[in-house]
Amino acid sequence: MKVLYFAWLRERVGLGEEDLTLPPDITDVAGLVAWLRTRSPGHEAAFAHGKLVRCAVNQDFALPDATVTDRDEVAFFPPVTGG
Amino acid sequence: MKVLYFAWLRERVGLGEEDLTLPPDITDVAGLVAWLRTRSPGHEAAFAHGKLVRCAVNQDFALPDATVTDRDEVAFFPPVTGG
Amino acid sequence: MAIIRVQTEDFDLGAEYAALTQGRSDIGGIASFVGVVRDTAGGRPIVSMTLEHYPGMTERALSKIAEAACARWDLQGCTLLHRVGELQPGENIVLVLAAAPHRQAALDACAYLIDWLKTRAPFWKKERFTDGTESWVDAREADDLAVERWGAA
Amino acid sequence: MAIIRVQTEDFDLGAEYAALTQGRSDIGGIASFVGVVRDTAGGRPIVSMTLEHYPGMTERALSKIAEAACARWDLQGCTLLHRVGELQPGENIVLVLAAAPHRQAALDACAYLIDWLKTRAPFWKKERFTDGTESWVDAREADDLAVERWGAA
Repeated sequence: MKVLYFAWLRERVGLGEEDLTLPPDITDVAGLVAWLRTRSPGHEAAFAHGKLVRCAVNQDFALPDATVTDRDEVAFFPPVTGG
Repeated sequence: MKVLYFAWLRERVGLGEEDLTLPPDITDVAGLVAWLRTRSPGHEAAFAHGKLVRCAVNQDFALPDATVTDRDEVAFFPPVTGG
Repeated sequence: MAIIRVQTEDFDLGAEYAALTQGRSDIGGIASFVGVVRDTAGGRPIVSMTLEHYPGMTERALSKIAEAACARWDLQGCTLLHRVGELQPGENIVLVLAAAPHRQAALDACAYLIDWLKTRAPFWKKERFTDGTESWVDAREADDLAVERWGAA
Repeated sequence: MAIIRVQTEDFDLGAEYAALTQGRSDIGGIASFVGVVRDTAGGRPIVSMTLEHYPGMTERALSKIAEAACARWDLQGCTLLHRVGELQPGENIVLVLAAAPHRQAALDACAYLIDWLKTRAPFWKKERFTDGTESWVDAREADDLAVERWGAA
């Protein structure tokens, strides 16, 4: 699975992108977030304000109950501010 | 007095501009129009559809009762159509 | 603050944009509109459109409407150019540019100015059709309505 | 029909206008908007603004909104360009062009597209101030309201 971070999520995680193997028991965005938070203090800080985190699965906006698989591209970012 | 004609009024009168001496008994736009109509069949044709004729005195829109003097620039034209 | 010109020559959007904005870093947005001669009028193919104006009065009227727009919206500058004479399909007729700190002011002022120019400005238009006939364009109701949306006439 | 680009390089309004309109005589009007980096943000002087986007998703989102505008208004073409990276005050950020047979469609589509781009497009902005601090820009209420005027979100 490819996970992308943008804006201040990228800065807090310390990475723009990571390739991960999704644990088989994780099937939705909410589960993915819970797992990512355990990976480092930076991840934890990035996801601490869940209300301000948006998600896209394969470049479509996705809610916490959206399904994810190991072949997906999942991105996390703040609410868009426009150009 | 300088009298100007635009668009189809100019075409009907056959002139874009004429320098005239205003008869002393004419004091407003309505009087000026009545007098101009007697000057030629072209003038008469131009002013025949009074509802479609607009007037400006010294480059400001003017109504039939607006005062005119021999020193004014008076223009007649159809309703403006914009650019 | 406003640049106003009535001219027979063509104009260049990029050059006018540059003239309005050059050397400034306080502008947030620039809205523009370019009106072009279409190849048909009322469904009939045209050869050309001839625009006539009242030299002096037309420029004064354009200056007044530009002032009104600057007073109504927070503009940093605007440009109103209008061509006269005989124009072929595809040729530019009119240009409006409005610069403001915020986009809504620029967009609203630009729309207001072009609505006014296309309906209330002292111009008269004659269309020449491919069948050899020609006719003066009448004032249009739909356009008058567009101006009425803005409140003042 | 729509030209969509997200790029670090600058763009040229005149050149994009020419590309959209060249060789056509059926267009009646072209509305445009250029958004520029202002030298202040919330009253504080800035050094630069850095725009980040989601490559792929951002372009897709821009294409979809351009399609929506073409479906809603009778457009003959539109152009959406957006810059990313670090931009100084006075530099161009975004360009919208909309061409239509009638001016109201061009003006409305242009306003719709820029409202969407400035509020809903997948970009994130960071402002760097002259005092050395920097901060990510929050989503703005006033801009969301502007988009809501158009009905669909």
